[in-house]
Amino acid sequence: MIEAFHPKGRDPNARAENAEPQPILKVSGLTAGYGAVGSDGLPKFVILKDIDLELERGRSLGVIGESGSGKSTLARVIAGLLPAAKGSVAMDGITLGHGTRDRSKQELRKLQIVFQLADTALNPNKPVGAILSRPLTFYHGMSGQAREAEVDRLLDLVRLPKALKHRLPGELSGGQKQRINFARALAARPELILCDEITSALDTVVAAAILDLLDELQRELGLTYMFISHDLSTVEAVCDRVAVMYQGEKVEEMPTSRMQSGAEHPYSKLLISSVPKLDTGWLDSLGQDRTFADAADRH
Amino acid sequence: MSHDKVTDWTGRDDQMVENAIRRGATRRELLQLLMASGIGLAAGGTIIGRATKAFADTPKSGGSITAAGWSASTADTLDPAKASLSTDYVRCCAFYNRLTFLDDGGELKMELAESIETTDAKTWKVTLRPDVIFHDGKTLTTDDVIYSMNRHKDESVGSKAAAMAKQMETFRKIDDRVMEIELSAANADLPIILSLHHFMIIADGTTDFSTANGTGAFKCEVFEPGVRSLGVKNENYWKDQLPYLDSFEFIAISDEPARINALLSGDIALAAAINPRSMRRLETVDGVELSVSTSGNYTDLNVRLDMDPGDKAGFVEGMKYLMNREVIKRSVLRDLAVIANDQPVSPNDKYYNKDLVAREYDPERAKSLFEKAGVFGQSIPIVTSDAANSAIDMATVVQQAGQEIGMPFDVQRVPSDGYWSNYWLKAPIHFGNINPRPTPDILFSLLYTSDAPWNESHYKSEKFDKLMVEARGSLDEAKRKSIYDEMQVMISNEAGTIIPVWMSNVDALSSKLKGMKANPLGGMMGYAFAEHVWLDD
Amino acid sequence: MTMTAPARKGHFGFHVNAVGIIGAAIILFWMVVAIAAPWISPYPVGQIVDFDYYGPISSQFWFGTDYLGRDMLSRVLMGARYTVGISLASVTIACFIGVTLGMIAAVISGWFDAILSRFLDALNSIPSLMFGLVVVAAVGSSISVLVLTIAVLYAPGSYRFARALAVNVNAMDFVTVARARGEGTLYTIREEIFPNIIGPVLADFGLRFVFIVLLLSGLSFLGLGVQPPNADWGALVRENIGGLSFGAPAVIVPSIAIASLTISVNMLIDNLPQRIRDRSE
Amino acid sequence: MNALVARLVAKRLGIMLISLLIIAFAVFFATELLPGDVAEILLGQSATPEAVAGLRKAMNLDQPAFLRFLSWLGGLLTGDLGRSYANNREVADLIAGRLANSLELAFVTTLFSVPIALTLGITAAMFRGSTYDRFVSVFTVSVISIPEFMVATLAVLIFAVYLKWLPALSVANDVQGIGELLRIYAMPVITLSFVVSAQMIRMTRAAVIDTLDTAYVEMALLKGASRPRIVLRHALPNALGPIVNAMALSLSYLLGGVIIVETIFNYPGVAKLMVDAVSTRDLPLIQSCAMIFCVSYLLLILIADLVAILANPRLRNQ
Repeated sequence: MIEAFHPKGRDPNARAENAEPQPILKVSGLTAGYGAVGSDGLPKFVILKDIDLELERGRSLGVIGESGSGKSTLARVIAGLLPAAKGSVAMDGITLGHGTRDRSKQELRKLQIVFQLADTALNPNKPVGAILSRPLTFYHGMSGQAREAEVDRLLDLVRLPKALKHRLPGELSGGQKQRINFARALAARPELILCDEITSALDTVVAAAILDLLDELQRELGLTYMFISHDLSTVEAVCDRVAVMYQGEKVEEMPTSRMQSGAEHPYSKLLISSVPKLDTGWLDSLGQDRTFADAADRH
Repeated sequence: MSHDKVTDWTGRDDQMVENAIRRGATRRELLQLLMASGIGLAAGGTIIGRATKAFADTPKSGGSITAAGWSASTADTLDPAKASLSTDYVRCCAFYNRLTFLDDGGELKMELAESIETTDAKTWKVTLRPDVIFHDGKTLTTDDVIYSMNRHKDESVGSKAAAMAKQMETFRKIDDRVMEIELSAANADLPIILSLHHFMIIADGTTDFSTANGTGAFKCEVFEPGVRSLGVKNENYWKDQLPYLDSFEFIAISDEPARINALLSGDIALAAAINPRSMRRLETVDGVELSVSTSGNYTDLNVRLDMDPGDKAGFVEGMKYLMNREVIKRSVLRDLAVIANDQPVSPNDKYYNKDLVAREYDPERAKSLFEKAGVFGQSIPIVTSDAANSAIDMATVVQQAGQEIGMPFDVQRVPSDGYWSNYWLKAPIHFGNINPRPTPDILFSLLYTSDAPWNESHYKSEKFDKLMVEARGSLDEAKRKSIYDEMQVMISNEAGTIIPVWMSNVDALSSKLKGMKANPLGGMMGYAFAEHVWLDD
Repeated sequence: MTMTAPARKGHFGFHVNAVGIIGAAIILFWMVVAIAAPWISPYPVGQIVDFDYYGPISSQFWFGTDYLGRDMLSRVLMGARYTVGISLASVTIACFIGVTLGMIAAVISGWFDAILSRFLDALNSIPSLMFGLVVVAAVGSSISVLVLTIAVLYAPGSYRFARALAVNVNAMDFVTVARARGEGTLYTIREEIFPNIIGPVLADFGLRFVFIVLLLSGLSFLGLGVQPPNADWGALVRENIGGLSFGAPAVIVPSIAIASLTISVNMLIDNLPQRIRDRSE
Repeated sequence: MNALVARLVAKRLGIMLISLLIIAFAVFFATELLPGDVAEILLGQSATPEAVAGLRKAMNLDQPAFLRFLSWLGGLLTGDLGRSYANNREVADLIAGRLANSLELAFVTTLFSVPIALTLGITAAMFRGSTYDRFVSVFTVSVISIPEFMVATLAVLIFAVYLKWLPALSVANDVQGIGELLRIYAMPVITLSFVVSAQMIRMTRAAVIDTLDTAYVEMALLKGASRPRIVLRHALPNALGPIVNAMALSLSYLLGGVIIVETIFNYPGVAKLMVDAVSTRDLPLIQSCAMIFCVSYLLLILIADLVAILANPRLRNQ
């Protein structure tokens, strides 16, 4: 059953022939956390430690790790929602301000974030049309007919009927909500979309459909994704490369294709091996490495 | 409210008839009295029967009661010099004694003093009753009296009677039982002045008033300011048989309906100061009786003569004609009042000037007087407050009368909190409330002489001041009477104090509580009911 | 495209149900009375029209007479003016201040929130009686002083309530999305937070309205506000409470007036269009 | 987690101290604004200028008010609340008995009203839209629409005057046995419960409905959990924050706001004490009462905030 819905693995060479890929996102030495900033310039609770990342235009990077590993925080810091304590985030070679207020509207536009729970990501008191219109007005100054037409186009883009724009989010299904959620990000005409666990609240069939959509849109619009998930099969389905986070640090990065075989860091191995794949022996292999079995127990 | 229904009339009538019987009235006289009040012969007979029975009841000893006054606060005190609320007076009367007191007929009686004598009204010889002992066992001597009296002259005590005590220049001890009081000027009323509640006698050297050490009928068992006080019978009380009650608790319930409800539910035996508008409710209830006393309490409208608009000739007179006394008597006070004539000596007083009639309500005349004063049509502010009984209702009556002739009054209700220190005597037009005083001399010297501390309308007349000194020193009754008559006329015509009615005080009590009589010093038998009442079953 | 959407149907117009309409009608009725009172009162409010007191309902005095023998109908009609006017004005000001500050505090958070919250908490813990007395002593008494005093007394509660709601909404992802988009504080408050707390805020508004109607009578006894011979409904109940034991209309009628107004305000709010109260009625 | 809560409590207690200081100053200045001083008030109608001056001197009121305030504050640090101006007794003695009374009444009322409010609120939420729900909602609004003094007076009329079941006054001087205690507290508690329950019922209902609408409750429903179980295990813990907040606000009323109940039932509590203190301009007593109201209010909202934070993981991290 699970096998049937397992998304097809990606061909790592699908777009490899595009000449020198330029990094759209470059994260270097990123350190961030919560709480009051101490004398050392570091916040009280450091969540991210010295992260380096590069993401090439048109590619997808998966970020995996257990909950609490800092992967969501990473997205928030990149989006400017949580100002970094140290390090920098650069887009197309231009260093971005730490907070949203320090970034220009164009910089904000190019980078959009899509959240995990579509339920809370959509204002329940606004009709779909209004939700999609806002970024159009905000970033592109659109109004009237043009904006209406653009909303229709966006709905079309995420394969939803136009009539839906009069509905409130509460009147949509989970998958529809996630598509709207995504359409709102697209409304900005972004170049990079940070997807924070966008499929984890959906059931497998719907999730697969969403992933297919993402894949299609990436091809159509030349988008770049940073895909945060704890669900390896999702990452495997849409990402070119994968970064493994553990306790606030990036422990390893590798192409998706090498995930099953090439993981070197013991934590990555454990994480990858703990994905259920109708592998009857996976539980046994888990016990082989005591250290990470303990780590896993602590979740 | 009509007077032909006996049920409407009973409570007060019993009291009146009882008092008449005590004065020795015959049955015939009583019936005439009742019929004059509009009561039928048969009903009158019933009332007389009931009253006679009540009078004939013999007091019984024993039992405990809880009685409720209307106000209490953390400023409650057992220090007679500082007493200011009814609760203080009730406690003082229960725990202490005075040298003299006024009985329910308004007659002066000796209490701790055996005699008070003078030849010139200036030097007074006071002889104390022998064998009176304090609660702590100490015998009463003149030292205690002198200590008690001198306290009033000490500013740090903060005595309420300081102004009265000022004239008592020196106290000379002759022996343990005899002493002399030397006044600064002759005053024939000294024995009556000594009956004021503040002049209760405390033991020499007392400074701690967390409990009371007096010679009174009850010993103080519990005293919680603002909450309650409990007295138990003083077994060694020097008055024979008194008190009848084993113990008595006094509390205050400031909400009047709550006070009545507590009485009706049997939680308390006496609810003091009942609002006239509650009469209808109580008169129809079995087991509840009313004790009414018209004692000289009044609420007056004061127009200051030294401020605008009171300084304009004709304005004050206009206000006096605009005062609808009949409506105040009937509607505001439900007939528990007697129409007054703008001067402070009450009809119960032997010096009351009967020939001085109250002004009629005459709005047209008021209008022409206001026009003469040049204030007609101007909006005149009147300050009123709950602090003075019924003052808000009276203000609206005046306001309504003004509205009818086209004279707008701006009624300003201010908080009762702080009223006496902030508005009373200060605002150009305001209400005051004066408690009964036993003599015209006290009233005049407090309220109307040029140096009076509470000269409400800032009335100043040299002639008036001279007349008062003359009357005070005189031991000739007829002469005093004629001087006081003249002074009453002067106040009524010249002062800015408009006194519309004398207000009766009504106390409601359980019919099991016997022995309650009206007293000219105020409700609750001049606050001294505790030692006189008994429980009947 | 499968439609597994919930069964709830969307409302686009303002469909207020019958109960809500009744509520609105009663409120409207009292508002009209409040405006027209001086012209429809049969007697002047201060006039003693009957020497009887706590008079019964009669053809001459429809609502009987009060403790002084004044016409209750006239007093209730004029009372509407003060009760409706003052309560509505003060509850509106209180909620406007409270809700606005509450949302700002929730969105901005940090020291602004901390200081404002502590300050308003402190303000809230001062007993209202004391506050009222000081106000009268300091600035005297008038209707506008009364309205502002009540507004100040009730704004902290409204603030606390709105802030608690707004903090919850503020933690929602759609607010984060707006922030990531680069939206300003004002937009976030107006478009993202406010529509999501309006339901409970309105319910709170209704309750506060009721409390203010009742508080008025207490304050008038401090000498604050409505001056005699006029009185608000609460004061009418209070001054005639002695008539309760024999069921005098003088105490029953203003009580019914209060109840009719407060209940209808709440009826209207509880039955507002689904869209408004959807979130959290 | 515990350390976090402890830190938060410590921080809030610190802020509370500062708040108290601010309140003390505010109340002091407010008292100064009030016309008249204790000497004038005590002398009342006999307040001639000389008498007032004499009494002021005797009571040490001729010192600047601010110095007196500071010395009171200094005394407070050593646990001394000072002496009442009005009757020269220890403020601590005056307050102790009455505070105990107030707390007793508040406690009994809480014990009575909170379970009722919770039950009504939760059940109304469970059966949202039903006749029962509408009944509860109309009932709560009607109850608070009746002035408190009318509820109290009516209760006394019925239960004390006509039926004679209960005493009209609630004085707990020599109480014997729990039965009598119940009789004494019955009417004040009923009256107060009327006042405080309405808000709690409405907020409980609103908060529970709010959480019932969320996805994970729907999920639990799909999993086949029973309705009561969902409400108690899933919805209630999440709705706890706003509920406790409403409760804190309602209950804070039980100490300082019960003046009407204290008056009608002649119950000697702190609210009346404070009114007395204000009307006699008794600075040490006013200050001490204000501190009590403040502390209780701030403690209640601190508890409410803590519960809200512990119940809502999203807030925990902020």
